Amino acid sequence: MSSINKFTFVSLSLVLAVVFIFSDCSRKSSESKRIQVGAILFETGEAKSYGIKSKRGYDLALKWAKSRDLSLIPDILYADSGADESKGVAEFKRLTEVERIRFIVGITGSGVAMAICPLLREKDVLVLEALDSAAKLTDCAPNFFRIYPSDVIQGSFLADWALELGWKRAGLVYIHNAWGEGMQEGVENGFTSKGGQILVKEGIQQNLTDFSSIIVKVRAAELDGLFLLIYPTGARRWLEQSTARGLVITTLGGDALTGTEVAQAGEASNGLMFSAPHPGEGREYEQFVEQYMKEFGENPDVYATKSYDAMRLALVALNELQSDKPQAIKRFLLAMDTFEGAAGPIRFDENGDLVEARYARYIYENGEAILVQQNTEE
Amino acid sequence: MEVFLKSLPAQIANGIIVGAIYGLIGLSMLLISNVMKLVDLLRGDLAITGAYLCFWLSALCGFPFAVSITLAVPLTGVLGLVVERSVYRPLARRSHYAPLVAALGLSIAIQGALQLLFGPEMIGFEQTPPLLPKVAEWGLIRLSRLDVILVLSFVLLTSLLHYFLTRTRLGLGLLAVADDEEASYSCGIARNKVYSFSFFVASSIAGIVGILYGLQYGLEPGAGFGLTIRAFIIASLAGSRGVLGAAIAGLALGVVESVCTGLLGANYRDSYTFLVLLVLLWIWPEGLFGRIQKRYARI
Amino acid sequence: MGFFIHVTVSCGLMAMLSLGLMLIVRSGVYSVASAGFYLVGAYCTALGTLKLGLSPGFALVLGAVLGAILGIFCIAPAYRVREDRLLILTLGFAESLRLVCANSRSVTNGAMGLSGIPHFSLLGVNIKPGTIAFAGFVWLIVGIICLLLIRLVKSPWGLRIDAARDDRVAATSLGIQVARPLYIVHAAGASLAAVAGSLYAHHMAFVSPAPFTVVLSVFALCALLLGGRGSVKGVILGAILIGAGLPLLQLVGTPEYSASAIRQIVFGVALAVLTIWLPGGIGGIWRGAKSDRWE
Amino acid sequence: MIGGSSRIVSNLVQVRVSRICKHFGGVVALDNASFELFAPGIFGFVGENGSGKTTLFDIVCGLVRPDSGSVLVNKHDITTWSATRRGKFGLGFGRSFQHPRLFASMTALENVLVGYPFSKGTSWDEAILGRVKYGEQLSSARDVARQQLDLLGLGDNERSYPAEMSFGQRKRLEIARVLLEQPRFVWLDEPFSGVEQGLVTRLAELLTHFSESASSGVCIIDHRMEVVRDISTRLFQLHNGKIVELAQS
Repeated sequence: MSSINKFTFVSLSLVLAVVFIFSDCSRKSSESKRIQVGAILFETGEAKSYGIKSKRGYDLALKWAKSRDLSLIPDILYADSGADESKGVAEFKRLTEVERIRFIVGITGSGVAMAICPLLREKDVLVLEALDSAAKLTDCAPNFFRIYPSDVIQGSFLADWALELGWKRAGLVYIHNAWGEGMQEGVENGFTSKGGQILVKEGIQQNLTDFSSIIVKVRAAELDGLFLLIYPTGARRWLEQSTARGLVITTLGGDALTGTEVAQAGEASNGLMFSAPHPGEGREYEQFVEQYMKEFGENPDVYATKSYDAMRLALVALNELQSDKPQAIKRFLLAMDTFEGAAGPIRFDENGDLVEARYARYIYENGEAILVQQNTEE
Repeated sequence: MEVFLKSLPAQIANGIIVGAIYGLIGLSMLLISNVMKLVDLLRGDLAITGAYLCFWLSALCGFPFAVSITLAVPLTGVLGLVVERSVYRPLARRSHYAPLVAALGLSIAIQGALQLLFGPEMIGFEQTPPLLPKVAEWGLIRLSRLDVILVLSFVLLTSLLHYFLTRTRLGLGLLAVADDEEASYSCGIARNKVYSFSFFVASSIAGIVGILYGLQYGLEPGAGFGLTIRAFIIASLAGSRGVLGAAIAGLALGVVESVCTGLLGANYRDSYTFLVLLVLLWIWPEGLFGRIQKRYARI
Repeated sequence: MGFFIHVTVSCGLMAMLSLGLMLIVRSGVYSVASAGFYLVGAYCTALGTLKLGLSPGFALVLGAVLGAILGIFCIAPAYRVREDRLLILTLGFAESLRLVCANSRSVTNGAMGLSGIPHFSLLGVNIKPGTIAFAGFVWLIVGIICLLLIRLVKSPWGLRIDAARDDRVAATSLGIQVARPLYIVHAAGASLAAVAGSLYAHHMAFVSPAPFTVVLSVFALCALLLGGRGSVKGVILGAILIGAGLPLLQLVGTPEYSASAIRQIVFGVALAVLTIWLPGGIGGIWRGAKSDRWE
Repeated sequence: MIGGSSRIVSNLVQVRVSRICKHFGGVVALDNASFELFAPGIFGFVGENGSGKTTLFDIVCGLVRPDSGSVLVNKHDITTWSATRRGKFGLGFGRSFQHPRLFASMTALENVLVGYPFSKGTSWDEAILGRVKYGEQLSSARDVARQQLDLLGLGDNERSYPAEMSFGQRKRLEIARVLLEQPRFVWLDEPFSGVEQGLVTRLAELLTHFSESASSGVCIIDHRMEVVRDISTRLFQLHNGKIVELAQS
């Protein structure tokens, strides 16, 4: 054991420890300067486009606040979960304990949110979620609010749509994650309870790239239609490979198909139908679309809209209360009247879910998702 | 079951198409694992990097696609050479597993770099859609132009490599180093030259695989890992020196994946491969085309 | 503070994984099945405490035993199959365990995961996750493992394991048992991973199949190799480096995807450079080792 | 298991090989080979390359299974016993190899130490949990191992690794490992090859001395008749898998 190396090692670890402690303390001292809100998004991993959309929504919401001269405009601290639960939990701990954040707007990914729930119950932190749909999140924690409707509604909505299209024999391809499995249960229950039959049911892992054997299976089974409950990147691959393998089938997808990746499949996406929360209507929505168009050169999708709403609601609450005390915000959210969001009215029930949720039908035409028909459900 | 039997030929055809990619990346791995006796965790990432290079040249720099391929493939080879020189060569002398950490580090770094340069989203070649129309169709089997190109390049590359390894001087030198390094050293075969050369060839092949993979499935920064695992499985199955072994193992892997997915569903897709691998290795411990060399093999 | 406790616990768990692996690797078998046994421990705890109502301590022991049994299964082909092929089989074993958990949705709840795992308690003392006590407990276990491991390595039994690894035939001819120690070592390594998994479940209070992928096993193996496969001290430092590297880098800069990409590059290149600089791993620094020798 | 065989070890004097046949593919390695040995004594086995000498030793030591025939010690049939059970810590067979098989990650001293019959800490539970301090046990074992190294002229190489040693040194190191603490029968495959001429005589003397002091049987393979003839009490010749005892002059 050479003494120099030992010395180097000991001093190095000392320095590291000091940095450790110092970084912790320095953050503590800067606590009261400005209110910050956190956001745990997907920046990497499957479905990365969600993160980009959310940020755009947040940016526009901040712009809106500035145009209204709101006094309290917080900084947004972003964190990336990469759709990885343990990473999401680590980031949640970092945001809440290192950065001392008490208000989080957006924890993308039902799986990540599920992993954070047990922590949330023991923490004085409020979460206002924009995009998670898993049914089980309803009883996540008393301080968890979301403005995205639960899967249960969407499952039966999709099943009804399929029956309306005259499907009797259907296939179902879903992704093995919290969202996919929740949707699969909803759709399957809704469809089979009303006389439909699921003949091909395939659960795929997130990293699957080669869909050809499932495609052939679907082709061989001669189905009326197919439920495609997978993430956007996978959906793009599915569409391209179905073209190559000659699969022509009426396809209904879940709200994940909103992702831009699907449109990038080009012609292959034409005719693809999916359900997603209603984009909203009225003045708020039009203003938002106009702004979004000006800023990013395209129409906003439901994720951008929902994120915009979540952040706007957060801003309103913060300015109303002039603080980010979680309990105060919670009381505010539960007590408030209907908040007119771009994606429709927002009001919470006692579980922090939306009282009213509206789904809409979309179809891809020329690489763009177009609203088909309005449909309201409670 | 009926549906499965009806779709069986198509599943096998699918398997062959996937297997062509697996076989090629397996070949690339085999060259390296035999010559340098190490586990190369970078194979898939190199392949994906090659594909990104090609994408960059064609879509962003505006070169014609053919030119981009001819530039990107040797560039990937050179990249492999750089990795070999800077990381593997100093480490390979230490132990089989020492390069593993460095390779993992580089793999993470490469993924980060690709993400930084090209964004985290999936990227598709604009050359893909024109290649999708069908060439032939029998029942459920449907071959697109891309499939034909894939299988053809697989056959071509495999036979080229086989010819090269068994008929040319350099190739035989490579085999000699793979067989017995010290003996070949005393025969006057320059070991380092063979290392560099095999890395260049293997990485060039990886580049081609990457481009084919990108055309077929699209590109993502993290796509390399799956390829690496497949390559590793095939190199394990292929036995000590078989190019043909690797080719067949690749096809077999593809077919097993496809047929089992067709029969049993996609839920356990990754397990099928390993189950088959376990059974095969139980029967032929030295791989499909290996020979038992040790006197005390069973102790 | 909680974040640093989180990082400390993660490092401790990584240390347990790589110490278990150290034992296995000492017998000459390289395994990337750690994640599988980690998962076994985590699910044993989750299912045991939530569905069967077992006490956390008992669930932990149960997980360790189950891990040991599965570890023996995993290594069963060792004598038929050459070592590099064994690597891929261990990989398959772990991945299959994960798929079984992911697909038995009626029991494990699938990707939704199991949440609400109770706090860890031992002999009536409640050790709350997220506290210094929990981190201390994790590192206490790491310490005990280290002591046992050092004792084991220095014993005649350890000497004979080394011999069997270096030359199976010569060891056999001396009358050293070759097969049984391999199983024992693998069972021990696997149950260490299972214990780590069990603590992970308590730490997170939530378990789903998602984090138990090959990547985790590869990280554990790399922590071992980075630390120097023969040195306990080195392995612990390697585990800390691997376990704390990325989370601590998160503290620097923004989470834009470009920043996270840059972080990846920094971490990856640092790993590669460290391996090239330190021929004997981190543990080799003390010995001035020029190659990756066993201690 | 080993406890059962140690009873035989204590008075192991007779090894009988009867009608052993072994084929490798189409090649006949051993054809109806039979002989009987009584310890103590030095037994030479000579024959040209490929005559089946090494295979014979492998079969006796259990490393290779015979096609037919049996191996008996003190009238016990041990044909189905594993190599481990026959080994030094079991039945008491020691074995060296034509190409020395040493433990590459260990120093010369540790290599010899592996051959030391430790009394404690040889099972995993004892190694971890037993109330054993390894320090004393190890240091006394080390002293014995050091003496053994000195005896074979390897005293200066205590800390070197096998890869750093010459072929002859490695050969001697392997013998040192085998001879440590008196196995009952020792099977040495060409112990003199690669050893310098001056040392050959010393080594031969050492083996003779060992055989007498430990009253063990020492069996030696060599393809040079003149080396073995002088020291061995009995001499066997192998030719094409057949074994014949040569009359000692």
